[in-house]
Amino acid sequence: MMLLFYTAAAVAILATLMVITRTNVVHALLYFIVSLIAVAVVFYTLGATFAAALEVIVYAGAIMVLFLFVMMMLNLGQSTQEQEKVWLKPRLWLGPCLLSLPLLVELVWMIRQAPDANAAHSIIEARDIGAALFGPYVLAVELASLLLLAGLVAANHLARREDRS
Amino acid sequence: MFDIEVGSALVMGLILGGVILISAWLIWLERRLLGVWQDRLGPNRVGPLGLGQVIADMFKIFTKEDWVPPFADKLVFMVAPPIIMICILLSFAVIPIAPNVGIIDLNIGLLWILAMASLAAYSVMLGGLASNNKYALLGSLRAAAQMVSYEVFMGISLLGVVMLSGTFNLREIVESQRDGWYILPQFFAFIVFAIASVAESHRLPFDLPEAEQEIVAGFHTEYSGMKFGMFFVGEYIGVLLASALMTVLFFGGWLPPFGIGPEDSIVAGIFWMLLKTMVFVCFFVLMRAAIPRPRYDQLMSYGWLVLLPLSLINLLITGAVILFQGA
Amino acid sequence: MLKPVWEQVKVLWSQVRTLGMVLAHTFSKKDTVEYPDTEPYMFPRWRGRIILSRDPDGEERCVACNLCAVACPVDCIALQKTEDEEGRWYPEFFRINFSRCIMCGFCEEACPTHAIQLTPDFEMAEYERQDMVWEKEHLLINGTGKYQDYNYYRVAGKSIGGKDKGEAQNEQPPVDRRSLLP
Amino acid sequence: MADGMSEKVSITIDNQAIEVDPDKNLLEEVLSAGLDLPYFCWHPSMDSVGSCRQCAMTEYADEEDQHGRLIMACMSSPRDGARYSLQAAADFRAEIIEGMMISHPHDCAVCEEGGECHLQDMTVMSGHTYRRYDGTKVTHRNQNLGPFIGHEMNRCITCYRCVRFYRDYAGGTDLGAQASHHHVYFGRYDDGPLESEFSGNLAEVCPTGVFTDKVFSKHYSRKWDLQTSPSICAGCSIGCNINPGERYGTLRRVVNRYNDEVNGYFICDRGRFGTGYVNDDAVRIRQSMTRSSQDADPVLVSNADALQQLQDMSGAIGIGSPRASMEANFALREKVGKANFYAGLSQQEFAILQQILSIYQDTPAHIASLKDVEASDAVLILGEDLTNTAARMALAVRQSVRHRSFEKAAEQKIPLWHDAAVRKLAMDERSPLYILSPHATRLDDVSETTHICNAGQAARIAAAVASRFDKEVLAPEKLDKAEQALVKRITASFKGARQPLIIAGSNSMSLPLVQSAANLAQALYQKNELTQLALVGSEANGLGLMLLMEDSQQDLQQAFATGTQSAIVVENDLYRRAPTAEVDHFIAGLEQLAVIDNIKTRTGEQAHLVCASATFAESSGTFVNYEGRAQHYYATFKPVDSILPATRWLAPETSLATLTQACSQTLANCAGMADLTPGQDYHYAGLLVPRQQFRYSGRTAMRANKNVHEPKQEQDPDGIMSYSMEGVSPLKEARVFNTPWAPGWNSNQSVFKFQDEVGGHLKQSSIGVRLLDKRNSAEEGGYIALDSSEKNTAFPLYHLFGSEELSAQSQAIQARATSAYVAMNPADADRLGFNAGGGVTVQGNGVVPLLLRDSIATGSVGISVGLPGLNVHDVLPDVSLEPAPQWQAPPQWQPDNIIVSDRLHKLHEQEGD
Repeated sequence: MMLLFYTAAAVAILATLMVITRTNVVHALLYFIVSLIAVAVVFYTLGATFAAALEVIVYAGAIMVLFLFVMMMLNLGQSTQEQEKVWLKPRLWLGPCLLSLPLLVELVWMIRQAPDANAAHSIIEARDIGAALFGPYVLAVELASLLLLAGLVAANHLARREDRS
Repeated sequence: MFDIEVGSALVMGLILGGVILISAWLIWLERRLLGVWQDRLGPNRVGPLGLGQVIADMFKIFTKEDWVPPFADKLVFMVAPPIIMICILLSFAVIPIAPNVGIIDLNIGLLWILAMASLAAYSVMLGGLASNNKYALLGSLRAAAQMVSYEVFMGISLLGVVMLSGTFNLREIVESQRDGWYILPQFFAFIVFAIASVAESHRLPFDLPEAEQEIVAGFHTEYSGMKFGMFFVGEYIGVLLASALMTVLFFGGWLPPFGIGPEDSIVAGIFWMLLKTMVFVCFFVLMRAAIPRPRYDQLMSYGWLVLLPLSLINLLITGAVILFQGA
Repeated sequence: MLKPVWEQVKVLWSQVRTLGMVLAHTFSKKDTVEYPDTEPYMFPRWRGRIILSRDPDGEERCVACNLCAVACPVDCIALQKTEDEEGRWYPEFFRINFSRCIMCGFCEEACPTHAIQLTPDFEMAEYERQDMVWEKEHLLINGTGKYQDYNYYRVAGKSIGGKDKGEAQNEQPPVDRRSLLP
Repeated sequence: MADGMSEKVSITIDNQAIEVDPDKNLLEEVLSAGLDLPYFCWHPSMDSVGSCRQCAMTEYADEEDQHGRLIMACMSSPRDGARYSLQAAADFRAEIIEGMMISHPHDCAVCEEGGECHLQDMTVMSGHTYRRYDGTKVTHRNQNLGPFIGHEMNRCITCYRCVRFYRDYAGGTDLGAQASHHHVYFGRYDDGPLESEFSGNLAEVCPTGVFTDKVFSKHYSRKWDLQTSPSICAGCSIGCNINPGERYGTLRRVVNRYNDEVNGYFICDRGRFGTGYVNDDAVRIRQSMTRSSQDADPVLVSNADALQQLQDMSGAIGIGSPRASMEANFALREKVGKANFYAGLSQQEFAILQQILSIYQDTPAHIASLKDVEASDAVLILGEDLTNTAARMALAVRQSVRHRSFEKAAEQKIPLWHDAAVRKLAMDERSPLYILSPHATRLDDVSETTHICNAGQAARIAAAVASRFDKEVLAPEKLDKAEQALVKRITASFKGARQPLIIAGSNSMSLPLVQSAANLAQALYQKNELTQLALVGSEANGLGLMLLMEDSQQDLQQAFATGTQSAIVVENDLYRRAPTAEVDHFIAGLEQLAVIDNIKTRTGEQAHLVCASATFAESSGTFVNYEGRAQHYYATFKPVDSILPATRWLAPETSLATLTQACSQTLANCAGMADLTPGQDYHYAGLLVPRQQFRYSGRTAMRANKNVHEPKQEQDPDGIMSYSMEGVSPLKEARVFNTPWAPGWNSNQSVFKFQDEVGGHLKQSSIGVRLLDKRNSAEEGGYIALDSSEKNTAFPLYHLFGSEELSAQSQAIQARATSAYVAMNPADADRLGFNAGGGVTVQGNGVVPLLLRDSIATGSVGISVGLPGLNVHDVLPDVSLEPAPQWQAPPQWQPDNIIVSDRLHKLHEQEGD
């Protein structure tokens, strides 16, 4: 199980690196999907099977599809690739990288501090998640669903054809 | 004696091999059935009953020039076709064939299938996008919108079954139908699921991504040879998967109808499972033979304005009933 | 409230009914036959192999008017007019490149003399494409084809051997131009 | 024909307002406005008689008028502000055409006119689609009208166009309307060839298939199947615009191509029927050959070898030709160098042509185009037998005499388009036309006076007339009383004329005649600035050859005198240009003679290298006509591979366009040639100009008997035209305009759709460039001193059918041609002891028949030119004849009707009796 975890984690990190260094947006997106799936595997090895499935269904399967959908409409060509190449010059990313380096160090340090939890032994069932969502977190869920409903209504309003009289 | 149990290498090989063989053979079945329903004969020249037609077609498709258009995004173009094959074959891993026959008993089996189905959408989208062809692009745009939309109600419609059985595990769902198939309590869910699965596998009447009268061949316009073959066979595996799912979720899987014959025999289980699945496969073919393709906006508004409310209402009622019974 | 639901039910029912009707075709008779084993009946107006026919007197019907050639959408007909000593027009050569022919039948429709006709024969495959080029001697048959009685030169005003001026259908004898009688 | 432009008036047709010219008839203006109105009897060159009743329109009296009244558009002048309708008269027109079609035979499939038939177009346009009449049809017997024109009288709709053209326009006498009511018949009294030199136009004038091109019918193809290109007739120096059509690799026919400045709607029969040689294997050279010596048998060689041999001929002299294009002659000049380039013309012809060129450069008078000739109202022809040397100009001259009738009509306020009324009004009154000729001519029937005299005397008469206009011109002596009276009459006519015209030319082979014509024009110009001068040249490009000579004196005799070892001759038969003995001597002295030609000639038979060159139909190039108008012709079809255009033999690496450009840059007078074509890189939206119509049939079958795999479409390296049907339609962009076609107008009548107004300029395509049109009135050349050394004992006699080298090789022309002869006045024959009907021995040319005619000037001998059996250069200028009493006329020798004017002359004699 640990082997699987580390492999998936490595794939996730590598794929994410590839995402930010690709100039071709479609390729970047492909790597992003790979990264998401790898993260799903990580979830799975940690026992969060439901989260793993949702990761794939929602992020990899729906949101990324919408990304791709938009990209198809944008008619990206050689010029955007050139632009991306320019943006990948070191003097553009070196500064932010140096600034976030302390954050990384902090993160690693904090993870090192945390107790070594081998979560794989405690599988979290869908039932547990449901109970948690509609138990302690019911308010958050209802608020989120209200927000989503508002979004739905707004989208419907925006997409409505004006000339329907 | 061979080791017949879930997850054994033999079973795994038999199931995956069988799925691919049956899917390939479905091409022949579909052509024959279309012939029957259109008062024609269908392929009957190669081998007995024309069964060799599939082999001949495979030979043809393997020996065709495997061409990559010079204007295509080569990497993505090559990656796209296997995705659909892999995703759908992986879905079969969680399908219970008979008692003790299956590849894996996953506790999130149904979610697994939904996840794989949503990943399969990439195959079509990337294939169309990488082809760098306007018809292919149009096809994949349609595919993306169609699959993302219909995935929603497909998932919602299945929740009724999940609520009734209380599990995502498909084997447990089958077991929970011993008292009665879910087709009765979940009739509307079945309707929604059946329609959505046709749309998911973009088969006629919902084959808008490859509507040849409008956009040549849609997303696979530029594909040829084995790469086209993967799309082609992938579609038939999809049909098989959808049929198997309907069987498992609504028609009691391997369980015999009306208690005919032994309940937990592996052979009888495989027989009933296959028989039920084949009926649905034939239904798929019948739909292709009979129903014309809707317009694109009709497809979308039908999904969002009819199927979505229907599946939500179904979910609501199911939940209410369970709540009422539980109380 | 119920009306849209009822509409949807009707739509669904229509689809189900369609499925049923198509399913019923399982038991209907097949329209196709297994061709090389069973010879299908070919209707007389089938648009198959093109022939050149003769008029009821046994003469070539074709007058080389070129209308078939110009009507041909794939330009696969080429011919050259010539005439005999007595003024009858006929083709010096008449060539159809069947490897280009699409059997559309426009030539037959265009023909003012019923010379060019399409026949029910469709078995025209050749191993060499060159063999698909047919000359007049291959095309000309010894019969009238579909139109038994028509003889263009009996209707046309031009005089030919065996038919002088004024001898065609609905014609008066030639005018004596030196007479002033009405 | 109306003089000047009058104020436009505005009328309304079917609620559409158009501006029209009130001096023209309504039909013309309706068509000019781009509307479709059916018609038959009207013709833009022959105006209206109102006989067919097809062009009916409805005219409304005022705004309130709902019913209107029927009018015939061709017989109505547009009324300012009036309201008309085409629609309202549609039923009437449909009924009229139904009546016309009652006896029309079911012939379209076997009719040569089918597919380009005005009657078909008009029937469709009028909406008559179904024949209700089921009674019997009137039929007629046909006549044999000779080798040119076929006759199928059943098809006639009695529009009278044929006789109006043949008799009224072209002056023919042997075609007329006969019988009455529905028996009306158009034909000759008896079978026999139509005598007019313009009979071929009947095929184009006739709106249906009564008169058809018999030569074309032998190898008939529909109009849409012909591959055509704009071309120029190579038959004489007029340079008529023609439209040759090709099918299956052979030239099928030639039709007129409209050019309002030159030939208008008509061409002569030599141009139309004289191109059969292009297809004749017995005549053409189709493969290059070499001979080891002049008597050896020829050996075929490949193009590459022949080109190499031509390349190796350094130091050769080049002999050009008046029948080769500017580009071919120029390429030869470039190849051998200007100093070694000789015009392939006899000393005498060279001198006259050079004189003509210098006159054109100096004269203040306007050089007349054929349009100007038609517009002239007093004409003097000096020695040139126009009908036989420049037939189209004779037709133009025939129209010029009608000015008197226009004047009378204008006095009576009769619209000039009212043809029948205008002709009736004038009866036999004509504008003055004077002909000074050594023999009777075909124009005598419309001339005021035809004075039979030799060239010297004619020159003196012209000089006498000139002296009456300008005292600087010396009045000649030796004029008798009759001649002095004639001089007085001519002078009076010219004084009263608005636009006088003097015509002479090189074909009379008399230098003083040309000089005195120029003097007369110059003298006349002092009094009238509209004075016109037309000097007919030799062959298609005689004047063009002179432009290439640039004042050097290098004629054929000079070439013979060089004593060169090798020579290249381009498209020229030296035996037609110089005395036989001199040519023999010259060729015998050559070690290497290369002949580039398209037909077999006597020169070619002795050449060491014969290169097969392309005819006008297979190559492109430029001809300069008699008025200095450069006109480009485009290859109609691609010759077989072994034939190359002369330019490719001489300059294999240079494109034709480059040669044309080089020509225009190098030669002083040829700058205009650069603008002749739209340019080598011309295209319209990426498309070339198609040679084939969009209906062109049989593409995938015409070569399938040889190979079913279709070859790549042939490319034209020289041109902006493609050998295919792909390209831009002339309706869109007609910069290069070949076959007129417009929707609903399949016949040649559709040309009006391409004119800016009916009978006007073509909208887009080139009418040629007049190279010498740069008047520098500042320095006028003085009068030319007449060359008095010329003897006038012999004069040339030309035949439209036979005298021209190329057309004479065509079978259709040969059917109307005769063999060589000598003609003289019976009085002279008596005096010299020649027998009537006997033969004469001509020096170095054997025995030829002798014709005796009263109409020949005494003291002169007429020598036939170009006919087989006699080289006119052996005889001129010193003729020596001996009686050949033993000579027996061969049975095919028909002395009647040999001189074209014979029959006419006989008619005059009969009237005299």
